[in-house]
Amino acid sequence: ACGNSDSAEDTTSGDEGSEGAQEEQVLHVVESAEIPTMDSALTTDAVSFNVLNNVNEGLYRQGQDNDLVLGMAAEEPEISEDGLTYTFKIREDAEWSNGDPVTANDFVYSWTRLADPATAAEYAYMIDGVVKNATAILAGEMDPSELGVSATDDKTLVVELEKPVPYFESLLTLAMYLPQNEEYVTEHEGDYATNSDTLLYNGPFELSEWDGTGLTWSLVKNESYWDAETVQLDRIDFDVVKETSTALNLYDAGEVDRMRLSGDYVQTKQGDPELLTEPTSSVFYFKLNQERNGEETPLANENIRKAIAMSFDKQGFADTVLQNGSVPADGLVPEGLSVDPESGEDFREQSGDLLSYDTAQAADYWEAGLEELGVDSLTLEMLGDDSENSKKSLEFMQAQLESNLPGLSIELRNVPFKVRLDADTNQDYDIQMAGWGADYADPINFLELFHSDNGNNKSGYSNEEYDALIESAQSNVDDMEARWQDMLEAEKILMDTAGIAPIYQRSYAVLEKPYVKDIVAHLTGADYSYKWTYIEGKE
Amino acid sequence: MGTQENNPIVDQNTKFSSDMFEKVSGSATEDNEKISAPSLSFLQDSWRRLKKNKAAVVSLVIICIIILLAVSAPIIAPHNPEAQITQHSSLPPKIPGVDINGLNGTAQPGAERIDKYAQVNADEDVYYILGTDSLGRDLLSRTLYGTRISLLIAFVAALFDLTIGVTYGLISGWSGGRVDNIMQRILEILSGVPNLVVVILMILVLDPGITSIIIALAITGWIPMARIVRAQTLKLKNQEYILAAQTLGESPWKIATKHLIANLSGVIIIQTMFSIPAAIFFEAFLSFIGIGIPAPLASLGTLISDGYKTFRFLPHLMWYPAGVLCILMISFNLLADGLRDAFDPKMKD
Amino acid sequence: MSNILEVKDLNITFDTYAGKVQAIRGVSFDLKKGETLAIVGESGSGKSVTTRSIMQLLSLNANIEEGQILFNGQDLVQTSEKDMQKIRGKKIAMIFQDPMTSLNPTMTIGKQIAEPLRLHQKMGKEKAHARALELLELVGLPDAEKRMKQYPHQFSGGQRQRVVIAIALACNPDILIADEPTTALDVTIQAQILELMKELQEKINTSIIFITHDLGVVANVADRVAVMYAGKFVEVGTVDEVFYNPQHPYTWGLLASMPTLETSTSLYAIPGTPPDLLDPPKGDAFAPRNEYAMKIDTELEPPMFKISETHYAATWLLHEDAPKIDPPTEIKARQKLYQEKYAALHSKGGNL
Amino acid sequence: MKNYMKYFGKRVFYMLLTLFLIASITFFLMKLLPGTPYTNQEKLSAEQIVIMNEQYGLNDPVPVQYLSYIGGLFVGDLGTSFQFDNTPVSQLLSTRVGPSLQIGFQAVVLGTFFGIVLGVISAMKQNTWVDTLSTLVAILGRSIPNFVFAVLLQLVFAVQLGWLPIALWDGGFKSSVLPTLALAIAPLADSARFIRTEMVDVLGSDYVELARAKGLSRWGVAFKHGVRNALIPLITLLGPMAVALMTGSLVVENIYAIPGIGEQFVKSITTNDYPTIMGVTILYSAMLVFIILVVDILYGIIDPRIRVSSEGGN
Amino acid sequence: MAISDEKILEVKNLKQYFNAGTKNEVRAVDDISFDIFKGETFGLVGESGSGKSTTGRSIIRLYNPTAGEIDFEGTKVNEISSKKDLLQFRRDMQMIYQDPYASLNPKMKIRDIIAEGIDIHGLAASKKERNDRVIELLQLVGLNPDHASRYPHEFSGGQRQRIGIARALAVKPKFIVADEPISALDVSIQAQVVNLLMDLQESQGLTFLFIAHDLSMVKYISDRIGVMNAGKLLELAPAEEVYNRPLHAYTESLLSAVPLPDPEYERNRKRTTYVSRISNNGDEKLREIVPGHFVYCSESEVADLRKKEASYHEKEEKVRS
Ligand SMILES: Nc1ncnc2c1ncn2[C@@H]1O[C@H](COP(=O)(O)OP(=O)(O)OP(=O)(O)O)[C@@H](O)[C@H]1O
Ligand SMILES: Nc1ncnc2c1ncn2[C@@H]1O[C@H](COP(=O)(O)OP(=O)(O)OP(=O)(O)O)[C@@H](O)[C@H]1O
Ligand SMILES: [Mg+2]
Ligand SMILES: [Mg+2]
Repeated sequence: ACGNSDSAEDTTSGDEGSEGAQEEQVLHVVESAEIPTMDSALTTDAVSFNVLNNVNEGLYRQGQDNDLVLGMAAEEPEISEDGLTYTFKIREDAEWSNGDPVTANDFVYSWTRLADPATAAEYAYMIDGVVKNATAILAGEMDPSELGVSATDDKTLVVELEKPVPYFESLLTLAMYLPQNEEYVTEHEGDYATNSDTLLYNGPFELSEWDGTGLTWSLVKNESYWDAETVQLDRIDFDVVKETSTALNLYDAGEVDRMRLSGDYVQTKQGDPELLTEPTSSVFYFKLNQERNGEETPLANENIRKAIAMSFDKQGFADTVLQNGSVPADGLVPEGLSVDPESGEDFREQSGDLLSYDTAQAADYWEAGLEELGVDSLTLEMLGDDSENSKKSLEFMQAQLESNLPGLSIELRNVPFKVRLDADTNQDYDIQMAGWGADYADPINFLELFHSDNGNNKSGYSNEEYDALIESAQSNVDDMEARWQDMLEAEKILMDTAGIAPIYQRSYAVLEKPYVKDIVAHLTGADYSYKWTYIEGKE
Repeated sequence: MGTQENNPIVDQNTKFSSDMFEKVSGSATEDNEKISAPSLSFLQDSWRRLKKNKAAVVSLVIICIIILLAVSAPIIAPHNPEAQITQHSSLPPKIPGVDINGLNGTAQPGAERIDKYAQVNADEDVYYILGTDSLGRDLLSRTLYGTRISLLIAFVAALFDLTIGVTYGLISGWSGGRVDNIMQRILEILSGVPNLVVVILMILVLDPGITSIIIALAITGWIPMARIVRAQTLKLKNQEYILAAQTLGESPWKIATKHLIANLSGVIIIQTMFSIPAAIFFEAFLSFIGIGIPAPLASLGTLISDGYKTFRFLPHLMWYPAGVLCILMISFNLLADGLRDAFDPKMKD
Repeated sequence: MSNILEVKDLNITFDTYAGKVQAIRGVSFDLKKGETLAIVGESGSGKSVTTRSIMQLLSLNANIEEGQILFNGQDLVQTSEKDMQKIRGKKIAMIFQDPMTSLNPTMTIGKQIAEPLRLHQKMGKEKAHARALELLELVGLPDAEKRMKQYPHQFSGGQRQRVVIAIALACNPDILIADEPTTALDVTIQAQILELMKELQEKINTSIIFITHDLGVVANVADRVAVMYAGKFVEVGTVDEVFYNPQHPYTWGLLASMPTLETSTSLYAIPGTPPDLLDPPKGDAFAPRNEYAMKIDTELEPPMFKISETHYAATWLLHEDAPKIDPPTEIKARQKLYQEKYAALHSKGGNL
Repeated sequence: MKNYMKYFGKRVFYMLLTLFLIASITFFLMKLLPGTPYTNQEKLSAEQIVIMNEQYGLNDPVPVQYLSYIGGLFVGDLGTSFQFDNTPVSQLLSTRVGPSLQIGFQAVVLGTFFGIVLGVISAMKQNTWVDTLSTLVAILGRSIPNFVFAVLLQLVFAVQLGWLPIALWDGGFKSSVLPTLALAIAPLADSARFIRTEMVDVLGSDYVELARAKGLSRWGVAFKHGVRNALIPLITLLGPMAVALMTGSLVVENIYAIPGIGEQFVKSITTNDYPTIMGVTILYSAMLVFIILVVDILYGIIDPRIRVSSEGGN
Repeated sequence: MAISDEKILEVKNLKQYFNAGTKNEVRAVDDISFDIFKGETFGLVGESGSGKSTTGRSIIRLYNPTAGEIDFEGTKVNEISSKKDLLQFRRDMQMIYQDPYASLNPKMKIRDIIAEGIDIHGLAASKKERNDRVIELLQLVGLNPDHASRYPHEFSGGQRQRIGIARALAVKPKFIVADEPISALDVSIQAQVVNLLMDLQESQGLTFLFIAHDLSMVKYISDRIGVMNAGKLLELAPAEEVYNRPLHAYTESLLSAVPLPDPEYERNRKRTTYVSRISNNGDEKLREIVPGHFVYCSESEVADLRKKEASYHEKEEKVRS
């Protein structure tokens, strides 16, 4: 109709002529940020996790149902009695993109590198306390070669753990546990992983056309991948588009096949079958600071905390402010993260709704709290990021709290991320909107945050009973069910005492063209796997 | 020679009574001293000229009306600007009795036009003249309050421009030599150090609010004005009339205020007018990162910056505040142009 | 000789806050091919305005209320701006009175002189440059090559004036309007410039309107002289007629005010101040300052009285009923000289 | 000539001095920014941060860090980015600055050119509807922020008319058109308004009259004699503005998905990417002080009566 | 006229170079010296571009001299530093600018332009007094009182020049540098202004440095005259001397070019042209030929010049007898 879409027409007609029914297996997606680095030891961000997950493969990878499937490991490992030693067999047919075989040493090398303080890997803490000696090595007290990992032969990897780690296998899907080819890395010292030509791949795809700082890159099918026949996409083009409206325009124009949508834009697509909801494992909550500048805040009063935690309409918040399918959270641990080892029931489901929205109850607690404090009004400061959503969120919350808790006035403070963290570190806030995303699929990843000694607590919350439960859950590998119960118990305590006020579990609203099939979204680790993705029905 | 045909009122041969040719004496001292028009000062003169400029007068009236509306916002605002009625979120404008798309409460988010008010089951008598935002707050009330804040910012920005900016520029340009050199290098440093770093550091020490905005504006807002005034001063300072004033013993300060400013008025006015919207959006930026107006208060700047993201499907959120700002700016500028012309004696009356 | 320019009953006013300034009140004159008409007169009498109106370059608040300016029969008042552009600089060139501010401060002198050449004569860059250089030398600027590259502020008053003259002469105009072109020049250079103009006139038969206050210069260059007072021509005649047989009391006053190299007593000045043109007096505008004023002067404007074919003056003194008065001695001396010459000529049957 | 060289030498010295001061001030201020440069700071323990700081030399006293940074500068080492691990800042700058420069430059040239034309027209047709219209354009250009223009342009010319790409930078001219237009609004508005006001003054001067007496058309006079005399305020503002535009604009780059430096700079500040902050600051201020020197020299060229080099002083 | 023998101004070896030290160096004023006595009018004539205005501007401290010294009432003009002294100097010495239009602020009304000096030096006690004084000054120079509320561009050239004169007179200075102050005035008003200036000189002991081209007027008004050419002072003598017994060739050429209001004479005038000689032995300077009469010449020429001077006297004797 409009005659300037010539280039698009050309390619399609050309394909039709030559390949007939066979569709072009090319996916075009929008990414939200650049790739900071492709060095699996150094990487910290979602974008590079995502790429790494698709161009490399660890011992395990997350499967189509978010289960653990074997990756480089040829079979399930042998685990010693005490749960401290794992012996892996590496796949015989695993190969790097330069033709080298993937060997046990590739893991030894990359893990050692991760633990070496000289690498300055931000995510080194993921190995800290897990693999034997990692803690000492990181502290510089031991040589990196002492790390509890070794290759008995080319294809056999032996891992010794510091203590039993119940979720060890799920760690192995993560980027920092990916193998690295020692020879190649040392050869490219200085520019390793800074662009697509200085990298090796052992996963379903290879990265190409990435110049290190640019806004575009592509993944092309890795023909030497051991499971290459499963992979159907020939190519995935990524474009970094930070502005949602632009991405939406591109999507509507058919230039991209998939994108995330935020806030207000969701309502324009309401009812559109292409609008999908993609749950995540990030939970947002208010941290309620009990001690500020060495003095107790009104939030040290449990009734006040409870009143606050119950006084805002979480559903209304998700519907009017977030609009992206996020769901209210009434506990700390997100839904869908992990299941009871015995019953297979989800943690959230078992734990139930612990701190729900209830204005009447909130008002009662509020009265009681005020009485205990001997005041009839309070002013509290509410801290949040300066992102647009966060601003609107705080405004919403302010109105909610102020109207449901008579005598409360809230001062809003939206500041840049680093400034908020700084206030958090110095415990210089009253109420803070914060969130946590899972590193791995275990409730402890969330629950340990509010252990009295945890660096992330920073809210003056301290409960001995809670601490004890957390400590036991951290190392108990003998009785997985007891451990599970401990964690349920812990969350209950945290909620009962309103240590935090949970708000919502985040979902992403996603637009995806109907012809895109089987993109697997994960709750932890990397966001997506494209290994099983294909295009079907695009005319 | 055709002169005599055109010129004479009487023919040269006309006869007159002889007393007409009597000598009149003392005629040379005839009084010439009557002053035929009231003498006006430069400013009075300018004011008179301004009054003749229709656009300027209309602008002045509009500005006064907007100021009046903004000042009386607490009285005339139909709703509490902070009250959220979440059921009524993102409603398009509706004016009772008007049935024009865009003003009748309907919107067209997808293919069809739907009555948004009916969709949220709003009562018959519920209407928002400018619609509501995504938290269900009345945009008209927010705009009225926002205008108040933005006018204040405009005033502050203009004040800094006219005081610090103009003075700095005048001193630098007039003094020349080493003083100029140092003052210009200071400006370079002020504009070379990244603004954002300074502003973030301000967050750490300042509380959000007007004071912070004023300080932030005081640090950088006036720099372009200083530059421009300096440049024009360099241009003017060798003019003969400036030299003449100097030889009369006029002090540099007086030369600046009496001679330079009058001849710089054009660029000063325009630069001031440009720095106002700049300040308004700077404030929006400050608010965004946490040292401007604390939420839920809004200014025109923040309303526009928030609104533009959704202007395709909630156009009212951007266009109304933007409209107010534009009308304000256009009026300011037409008035400013009027002033500029009024200060220019060469303009035709 | 044919008329190249005819100005008919020109009336020009300026809008000011105080009211309409009636700067030109019915001026008529003509200019013949190849002649030099000098306009002298009181400062503020409208000489510059008259000549600017010929160029159609009046300021914004000016109105031509009435009148025609016929250049080769074409009325310039009605001529479109576009057609005026083809006339200005090429056919009619003007030397402005204020040479200091008339030059663009940001353009080199060379460029400014070359500009009309490139515009009207379509000269190339180099040719125009060469010609500009020549012109600068012609107007007596030493070091012309170097001067070409300089800017106006590096020139003295007289030097700038010469540049302005060079610009006006650039395109060999049909009419050259020179508004006090030599005020800032010393007498030797002034003489050079006057000679230059005369040469031009001889060569291409240019007509010149020459405004000056220096009656010596008038005596030098003019073929005819017009005397202006308060927006009117009050006396017009050949140079000999006006210098040797002036009829208007204002002309007398002017001639009497001149110091000569011998003057040592206090200078004669016409008493009083010029009239306010906002509200010109009834009758003869000069009457209040005229020691020979009569009653009629305060009531009726005098017409142009014809004295000879070429000599007219607007004063009631020339009316046949007017009493015979005694002009100042200086004037009488001049008239005596005139009569002698006239008699001599008459006897020879020659023409003046 | 000799004087001029001396002046020039002196200015270059001051330029370097200014640059040095800017770099130093920025360095120390930047160190006061809260937080660490680590992206994942939230999840790092205090001990971990100490270890990493040690690695990056961030545990040294600030003056020591300062000296080592300045030392690095002298050998042309701008350090390594934190946002892009292992990527030298110089490389980051060199890949990112190109698009910003291109778009900024195009915008300045385009905006200034049309701004001047608009301003001259305005001045020539003072107080007519043309004048009012051009005034409106300029005022709207300044009152509506450029991101709004960016979005509108995208909507109209890319989405609805399909004439130009919606976004995505391919280095070609086509993808630079819309961002250029969006950025050109500011220089356009400035040029139009300042030229107008100065031209009105200039057009009333005697030399313009003389130029007309030469037979130049009104427009010829305006462009040949007027514009140059009206340029001073314009170049004063345009210099720094050009630098600002050429060093990138966060929003416009985001809207058109352009790999420019503007967005990186903001990000480097919010993420405490110290070497990048310094790198961009030095780049920006070097361009700034250079442009200001150029502007100062242009003053004297445009208007020979201004001689900045002269000692002045009355 | 009451000329004292008290020097009010001494110019010693004044040099004023533009763009000094560059290849564009202009020696606008090149080593000139002269004195001006209290109450006298010192006429300065000479070739256009010879440095007259520059001399005037240096005297009133608009330029810093490249070399040399200017003493006004005994103090070095360029070394006045205290605010009070400078203000006094600014009041005592005034200038009438050659370029009347450029020296008037286009955005100021004539009233304010003229009253500026009155305001600065606090010479009027009330608004009315100020106004009256402005009107008085306007009338003195032959302008209408209602001109006060107009702007400079609304005036004719001669009117602007008179505004400049009125401004200079407003502060009642002791010394006025008048740079071609009456060139744009018609002869009658010239006469009026000159009479005014001379009256003021009489009554207030004003001193003038009068730069002009109209030699008859200069001769009429001046007590002594300096003749300049190419940055040098070529001849300096009492007015009568210069006119009647010019010694320097340039002066003679100037005098021969003075136009007279007599068409017959003009038709027949002969000018002597002056060709500037290149100085050969460099010892040329201003030398006193007869008392009070200085000529720029070399030692060797002095004798000839004395002879020339004597021959004038002989001629005059002859005419007389
Ligand atoms: N733009 C203007 N507005 C108002 N009055 C004006 C304007 N221009 C000129 N005039 C008045 O018109 C009259 C004639 O001016 P014009 O310049 O023609 O005088 P002139 O004869 O050239 O005098 P001069 O010899 O002094 O130059 C003067 O009284 C002057 O004040
Ligand atoms: N700013 C300047 N830069 C360079 N040269 C200059 C400057 N000002 C004046 N001159 C030069 O100095 C010389 C003397 O100029 P000045 O104005 O003193 O002459 P003048 O005697 O007043 O001449 P006139 O009678 O033409 O006004 C001239 O040759 C002029 O070109
Ligand atoms: Mg005139
Ligand atoms: Mg001079």
